[in-house]
Amino acid sequence: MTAAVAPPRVIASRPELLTDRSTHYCPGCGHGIIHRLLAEVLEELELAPRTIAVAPVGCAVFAYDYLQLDWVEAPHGRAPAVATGIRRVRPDSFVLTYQGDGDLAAIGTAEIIHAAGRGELITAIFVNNGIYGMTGGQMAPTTLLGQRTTSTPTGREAGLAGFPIPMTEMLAILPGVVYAARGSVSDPPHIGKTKAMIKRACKAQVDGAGFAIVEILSNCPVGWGMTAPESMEHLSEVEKVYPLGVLVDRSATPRQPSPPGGS
Amino acid sequence: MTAAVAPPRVIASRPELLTDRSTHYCPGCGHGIIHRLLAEVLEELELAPRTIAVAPVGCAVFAYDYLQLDWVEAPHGRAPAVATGIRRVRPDSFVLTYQGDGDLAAIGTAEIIHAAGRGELITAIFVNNGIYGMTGGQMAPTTLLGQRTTSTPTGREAGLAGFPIPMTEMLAILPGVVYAARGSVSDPPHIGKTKAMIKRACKAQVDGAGFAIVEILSNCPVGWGMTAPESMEHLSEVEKVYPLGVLVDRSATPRQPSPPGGS
Amino acid sequence: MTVTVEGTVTAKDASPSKRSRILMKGNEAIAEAAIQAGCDAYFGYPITPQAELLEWMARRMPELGRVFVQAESELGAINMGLGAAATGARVLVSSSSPGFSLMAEAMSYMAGSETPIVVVNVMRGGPGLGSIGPSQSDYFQAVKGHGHGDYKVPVLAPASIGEAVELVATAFELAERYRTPVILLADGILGQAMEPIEPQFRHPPRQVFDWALTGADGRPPRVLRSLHLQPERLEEHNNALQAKFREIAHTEVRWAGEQLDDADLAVVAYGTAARIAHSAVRKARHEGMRVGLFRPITLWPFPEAQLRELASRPTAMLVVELSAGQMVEDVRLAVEGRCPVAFHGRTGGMLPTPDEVLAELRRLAATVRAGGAG
Amino acid sequence: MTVTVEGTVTAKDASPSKRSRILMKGNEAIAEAAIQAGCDAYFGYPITPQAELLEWMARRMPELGRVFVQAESELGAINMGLGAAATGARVLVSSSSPGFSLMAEAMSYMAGSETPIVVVNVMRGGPGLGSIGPSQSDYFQAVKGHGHGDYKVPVLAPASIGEAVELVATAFELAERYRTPVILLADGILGQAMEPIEPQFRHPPRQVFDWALTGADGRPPRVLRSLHLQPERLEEHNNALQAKFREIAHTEVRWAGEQLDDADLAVVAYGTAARIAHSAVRKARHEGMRVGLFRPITLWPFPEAQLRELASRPTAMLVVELSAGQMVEDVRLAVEGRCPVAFHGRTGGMLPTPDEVLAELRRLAATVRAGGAG
Amino acid sequence: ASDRCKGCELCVAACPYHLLALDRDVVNALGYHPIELHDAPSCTSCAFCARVCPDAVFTVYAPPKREATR
Amino acid sequence: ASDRCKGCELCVAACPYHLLALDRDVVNALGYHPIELHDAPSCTSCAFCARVCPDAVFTVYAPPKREATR
Amino acid sequence: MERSVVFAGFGGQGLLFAGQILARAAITDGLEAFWIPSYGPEMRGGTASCTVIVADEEIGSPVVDRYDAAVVMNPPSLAKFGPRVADGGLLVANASLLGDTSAQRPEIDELRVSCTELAASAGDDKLVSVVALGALVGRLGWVTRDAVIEAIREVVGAKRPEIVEADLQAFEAGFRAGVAPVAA
Amino acid sequence: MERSVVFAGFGGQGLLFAGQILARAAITDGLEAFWIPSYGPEMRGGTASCTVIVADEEIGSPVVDRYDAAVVMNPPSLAKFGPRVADGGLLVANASLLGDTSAQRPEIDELRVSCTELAASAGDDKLVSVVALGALVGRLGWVTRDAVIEAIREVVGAKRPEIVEADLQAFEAGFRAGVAPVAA
Ligand SMILES: Cc1ncc(C[n+]2csc(CCOP(=O)(O)OP(=O)(O)O)c2C)c(N)n1
Ligand SMILES: Cc1ncc(C[n+]2csc(CCOP(=O)(O)OP(=O)(O)O)c2C)c(N)n1
Ligand code: SF4
Ligand code: SF4
Ligand code: SF4
Ligand code: SF4
Ligand code: SF4
Ligand code: SF4
Ligand SMILES: [Mg+2]
Ligand SMILES: [Mg+2]
Repeated sequence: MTAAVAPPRVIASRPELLTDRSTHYCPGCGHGIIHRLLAEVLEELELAPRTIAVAPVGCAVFAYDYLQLDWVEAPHGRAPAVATGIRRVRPDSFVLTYQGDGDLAAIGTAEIIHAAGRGELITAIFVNNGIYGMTGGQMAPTTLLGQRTTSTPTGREAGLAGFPIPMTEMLAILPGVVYAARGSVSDPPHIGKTKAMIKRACKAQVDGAGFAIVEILSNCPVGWGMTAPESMEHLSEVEKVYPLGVLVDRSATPRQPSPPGGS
Repeated sequence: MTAAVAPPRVIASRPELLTDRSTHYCPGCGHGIIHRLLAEVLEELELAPRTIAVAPVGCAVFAYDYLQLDWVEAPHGRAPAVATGIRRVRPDSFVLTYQGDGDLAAIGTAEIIHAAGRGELITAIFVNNGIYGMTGGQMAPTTLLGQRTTSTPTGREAGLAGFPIPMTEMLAILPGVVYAARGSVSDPPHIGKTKAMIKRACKAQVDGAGFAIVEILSNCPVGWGMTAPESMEHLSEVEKVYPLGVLVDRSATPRQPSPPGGS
Repeated sequence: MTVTVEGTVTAKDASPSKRSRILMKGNEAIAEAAIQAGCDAYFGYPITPQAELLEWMARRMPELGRVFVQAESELGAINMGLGAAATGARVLVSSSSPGFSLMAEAMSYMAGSETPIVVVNVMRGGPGLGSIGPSQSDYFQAVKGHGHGDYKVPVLAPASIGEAVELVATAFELAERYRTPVILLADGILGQAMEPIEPQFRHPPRQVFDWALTGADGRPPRVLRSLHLQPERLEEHNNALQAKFREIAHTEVRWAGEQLDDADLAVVAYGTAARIAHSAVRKARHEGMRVGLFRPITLWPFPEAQLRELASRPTAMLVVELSAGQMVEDVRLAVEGRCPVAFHGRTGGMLPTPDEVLAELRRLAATVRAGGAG
Repeated sequence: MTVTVEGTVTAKDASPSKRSRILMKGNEAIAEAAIQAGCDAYFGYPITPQAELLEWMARRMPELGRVFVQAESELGAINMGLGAAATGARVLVSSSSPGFSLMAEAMSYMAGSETPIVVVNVMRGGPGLGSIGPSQSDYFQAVKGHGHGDYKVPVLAPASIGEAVELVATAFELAERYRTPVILLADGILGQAMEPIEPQFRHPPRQVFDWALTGADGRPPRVLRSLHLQPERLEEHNNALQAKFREIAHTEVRWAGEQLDDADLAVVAYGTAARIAHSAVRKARHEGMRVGLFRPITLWPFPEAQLRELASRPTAMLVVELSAGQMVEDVRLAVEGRCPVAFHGRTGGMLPTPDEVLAELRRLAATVRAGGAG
Repeated sequence: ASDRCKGCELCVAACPYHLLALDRDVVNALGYHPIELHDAPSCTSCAFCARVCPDAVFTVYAPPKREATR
Repeated sequence: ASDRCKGCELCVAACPYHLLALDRDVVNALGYHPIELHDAPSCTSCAFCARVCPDAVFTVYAPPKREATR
Repeated sequence: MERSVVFAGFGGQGLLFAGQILARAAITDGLEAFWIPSYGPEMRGGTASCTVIVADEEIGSPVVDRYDAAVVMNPPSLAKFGPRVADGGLLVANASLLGDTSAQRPEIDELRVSCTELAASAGDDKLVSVVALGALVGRLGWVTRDAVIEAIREVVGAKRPEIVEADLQAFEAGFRAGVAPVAA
Repeated sequence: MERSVVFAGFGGQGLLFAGQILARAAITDGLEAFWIPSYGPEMRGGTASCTVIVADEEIGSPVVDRYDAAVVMNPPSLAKFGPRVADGGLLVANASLLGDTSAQRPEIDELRVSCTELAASAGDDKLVSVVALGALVGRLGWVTRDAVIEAIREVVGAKRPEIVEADLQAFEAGFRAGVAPVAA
């Protein structure tokens, strides 16, 4: 139903940048929230027409069906390398990567670290839901100790499966990284903060400052075996292991614009 | 020539563990020094008979010709994964990896970080000579800014080739890492300290404490275009970018011995 | 030994009582078969449609005090496998098409250093990310050109879950007997389906290896490597490898035949495609067509001689694959023009139906009668 | 167009004056040829024996304000290539055998998403780390089974540095005309040797691409992908790809022949092996043997029809490779038993000498006279 | 529009005034009970619901005309 | 033994008393001028040479018999 | 004989489980059985389905040209599989979600079962697929009732003993609906 | 005509360079040329070698069964390549390092040149290979003296102009040693 009489100012509505089709994501999946935030930020910064986005292998592989942008599909984990290739040959484009935690923190570890190390002018969105959603809920490098997954049926045990990997903390010490922050989609206030982080990370690229990444703690109700609201509440547990906030912000000091063929 | 009369106590001599053949390394190459240190430490700790070592792809690929141990040759950069496989099936073995900076810090980034993240009971020797020696002196991730290599003919420029990557610093923040230190082979005192670090890193594994790594700043006279003595002096420059010392030592608190099939 | 009688390698025929059988998912049956065969360590990385294999191992291996590691990637998994196998352990690694592609370099290393290991590829539709549907489009990769350099590895292709169980044990035997990686080539159907299987598994006897890395304790050091920098040395090594490949090719061919004796048409197919062919052959026989089924079980070594012999009789062959046409090349190589060879394939996760295959058979029969070649 | 006359694709014949030629190392000539062809971006990772190609690019590309990135690995390099190529840029990536193995997955992605790119493999001895000597043992990999899934990519095999220069331009043309990766397959000799070449390079005209990613500015968004989750859709896509492959196979075959008209013996060889064969043929002719040389220049599409036609004449063929025998399978497939096919190969970085090949020719001639098959 | 609703109930939990609930009598094309605003007048247009909704189902209009519609 | 010496001169730089130098009159099997201790009596057996030598050429004996030999 | 049935509906309706019970029952009856799900991301939210083949001889093709029976639990499934039921075949339709939309195929036997209601009456309105399975078995008798009961006890008993009874009740309710005379 | 020569010795003796000069000279003379080094880690410390083929027709095989000439600058090289010189071929031996060890092959022309001394006299005792090249060219005249001089000016002039003269001197010195009558 729509408003009874002539509707007044719209406070919130579906962003234009989103396609009409309903997503294949499970009910309550954070990917949908994050897609919407991206759409809002790209609209507000008017970046969409310049944007070339890199889709991951993961549940978000279909992002190209939902966000009306030019997309290329990267092999699992290689989005930062793919983005490097794009950004280097198109200094005027805005390049965005969107990766899950399996994609970025496991198989793609080398690619993200070296793209960051080179200070590539890329904005990286890192969706940490602590699990491999698409393949059926196996452990990710970010999975919490004790967490049950289909590949840690008795809960993740450090002795067998290692410790959770603080990827963004590792990246933050690299000089090529000008902005690194961690947000969450647990509730409206956090979602608001996260959107601000995404905006900052996009600006960093626009200003030619360097590599920027926003890790977003998200949920996977199906993989976690919880209802959507339960999973959002559980994020407070996750935040204890992965503290929220801005880890580094050097984006104020812009680097000189890239030379042709330069970074 | 040997001593004229019945020789008294030997202060220093060629370790038994080294084979007789002369190495293929260039004159003055630090790999030779580091091989000797390893031989001395393994002899002193009587670990050789239990040791399974993993050779890298790099100038040190031939280490198996010089150190009388069981060796397996890992594909370029994968030594930590190979070592993981060995260590897991042989909880009583002592497992050693030997990698160059191209091998460990470039193509092997994901493998070293995740072996460390899992806290594998492995002792990793990381020879940082700031260059790809074996392939003819190209830039490594560790190459200093401004340094000329065959792939940075005008000197490494951050904008094009990125920043030097502080690998050991990144590893040091992982809970699975119980010992991380950086030494050098620039002169006898440093060589002595480096030997002590290697010994500590080996003990950490013997005690079942966790993953241990020693980064060793070394030289590549050929790749650097210097005489051997010049290259050793140049290490003082390198030490400004890669500070020497123990980055973390949690090896005092041993972890419970790995369960069968455990870490 | 060569299996020449239909189905002797499917668990079913060995069955004392059909009722005693258990219903198992292909991926899980393969995993359990490896465990029962004495698999010491499993290394893998999640990917559809083989994830359940990894998950089964994640639960069972620690229970048994054996090694399970979910690696950081397929590169990690296969290289962990390389390390564990270098110590003489029985090692299983599994993946599906895109992940299998990432294992090419390490497979070449293990073939070169003669390291025994069993690797499962539960094929999905390609190229690229493709689909997750069943496919046989990695045949060329598994049989010809996966890694760089001159090497071959035995490739076993089960057509049922029961046969997969048996071939897992065979794979470990071959791997250790010949010091070689062995590939078990399955597809999404075999991985995802459930079928009754005999709860009977084979455990190949353990051997002592004079090459395994265990620490140079009271014996000369051992080195496992593929590097031989002097071309003369590397060529010697390659000649030795080639001799081994010839021996395997001579000794280890496996295939199954159905109603070939009186057949003047033969369908050649493996794996899931062979099951569809089986149904088509049954239908064709009902129509009175003299059709048989030739089912390669080892894709390498390929049953070349057997096919050539078949071709020397008045026959025409229809090759059916879940691909755009890959094994058909090996069939043509074996037949060398002795008889017409037609092809029918579906790709991308699609399966031909028995009726579809039947139609192709009728068409082929017609062309042959008309004296045309396939 | 099909090149059927010997050497028309070698730079030399186009030479106005031999003196004007410059001496260039193969790796460097390939790199410079790419630059002259308008290569916008190069991505690579050091490996012997192709390091000089990367080093040449490291110096020249920044000079020209173009893109050079030494990637963190071959995986990084090929995926940077994928990204740059997705924008419609002209991209070159190079490596050698072990590194090429690591590119299998991304190559499959690019074949699937129809992304044009040129990839050079300067082959070395395998398997595994092998040696750094010249080799042709990645033929199967390049031509058959590099990545997973049903796909083919054009594979160009120069026999001289001059020809390599020409084929680099051809590679970019094919890549863009057919929206496909193209492999330039060289070996350590071609990479490391120096030969005189014409300082004349070809620059294929630029096209406008309706698929290139440039930002959805005033036009509908574009997506480059290989994923088609619905098998029906993926099969459609595969059918379209197969149609393209058939067109390429029909249109782009390249080969060169020497003294074949009166030949009753033909040596079939490509690349460096073909040069050795050339010398052997010369020696054989001096001995009065009627021997010719058939040299495939495109390994895929393979000059199948041309070989079959050759085989229909009273001939016997000797295939010479720097491998244990790979292209020989395609020769047999083409010939389908019409004439004897013998093989001589060296591996691990070893090269056969002309006298060696000559001896094989004599042996073959003898068996043929004796009526035996090769 | 509510035909895109997947009934995850994140908005239900997020609405400060508990104005939202699933309509159990309806199953939409996606197979879910869609969301329903039962007490429109009480809606403050805080847009919390819109911010949490993964499927961007909501359109929130400003007060005075206090209403949220889908 | 000095037939393993590669003439890198690291020991030359390392010897506190400058007792080591390459023997320019000799080329060893490896093609290098090997190291030579020219003033054995002054050697303190500090073993610096042995510690820096990449090719483990030295054997250093303890004093009194002050000598380093190769 | 070789018989095939497809179970289709929303993920979470327990269709894959119902198919497995049928396959296990077949084994208990000494028959051959083959179960194959539609796997992968379709399961995300969307629809799920599985095919079960029951036979007294070795089962060849995992794909069938037409189904001898189909169990459709929601509108999309009816649309997709209704037309693929062989003439004279059986269609078990979940009236609770389908209302009175039908396959409109006089040449097949369309059995309409209010699965939700019957499941609820059995004690757990989630067990809709078990009800449908009961109806299928009741109507066609491919496998014995006892074999199904044994299978349920085994499988459910192992994982969630507390709901075994409800499952059995749901099966029985469906079974009765199945054996009931065909509606005119 | 097609002629082949191998230059072999220690890394750092400049053998690859000498080979390239010969190849460039051949081009200047309008001939075909092919240069191939022994590449890779052998270069670490150890020995280095390259083969040069000069011809007036298209050059086929990069490998030759026997060399028409060999330039050996140290003992291992003499041992390795001495035996591979074709009968009647030329062996240029670096007397400075080989002392009076010889190939012991009367059927070949062994030209002993004190490269170090001659190079020193030319002003830079490192230029031993250029001396040897001079001797080779002086003795066999595969390429013209002017072509070599032009090649040296081009190549060395571009990189290190300051030593062009020394290189030319070294070449001349070797050339003279080459044209000198064959020692009995
Ligand atoms: C090379 C390769 N390995 C594995 C897979 C299978 N796979 C698909 S998505 C995925 C990971 C998904 O996890 P994540 O990146 O965390 O994304 P999520 O689904 O959780 O959002 C994997 C392993 C693949 N497609 N390719
Ligand atoms: C997959 C693969 N890529 C590249 C190479 C070539 N390669 C051999 S060694 C090496 C790196 C050597 O550098 P480093 O690891 O620093 O060792 P160093 O020689 O400096 O000691 C490379 C890139 C290879 N052998 N395999
Ligand atoms: S599986 Fe998890 S991550 Fe994937 S769509 Fe469902 S909820 Fe989201
Ligand atoms: S190239 Fe460098 S690292 Fe390699 S052996 Fe020579 S000096 Fe050592
Ligand atoms: S906008 Fe209205 S309905 Fe939505 S959360 Fe706020 S008060 Fe509740
Ligand atoms: S409206 Fe959005 S948030 Fe609310 S239940 Fe529906 S999908 Fe979930
Ligand atoms: S003795 Fe050792 S350190 Fe001294 S020059 Fe020789 S090799 Fe170098
Ligand atoms: S031991 Fe003797 S020779 Fe060696 S460094 Fe010390 S003083 Fe010099
Ligand atoms: Mg995830
Ligand atoms: Mg290095």
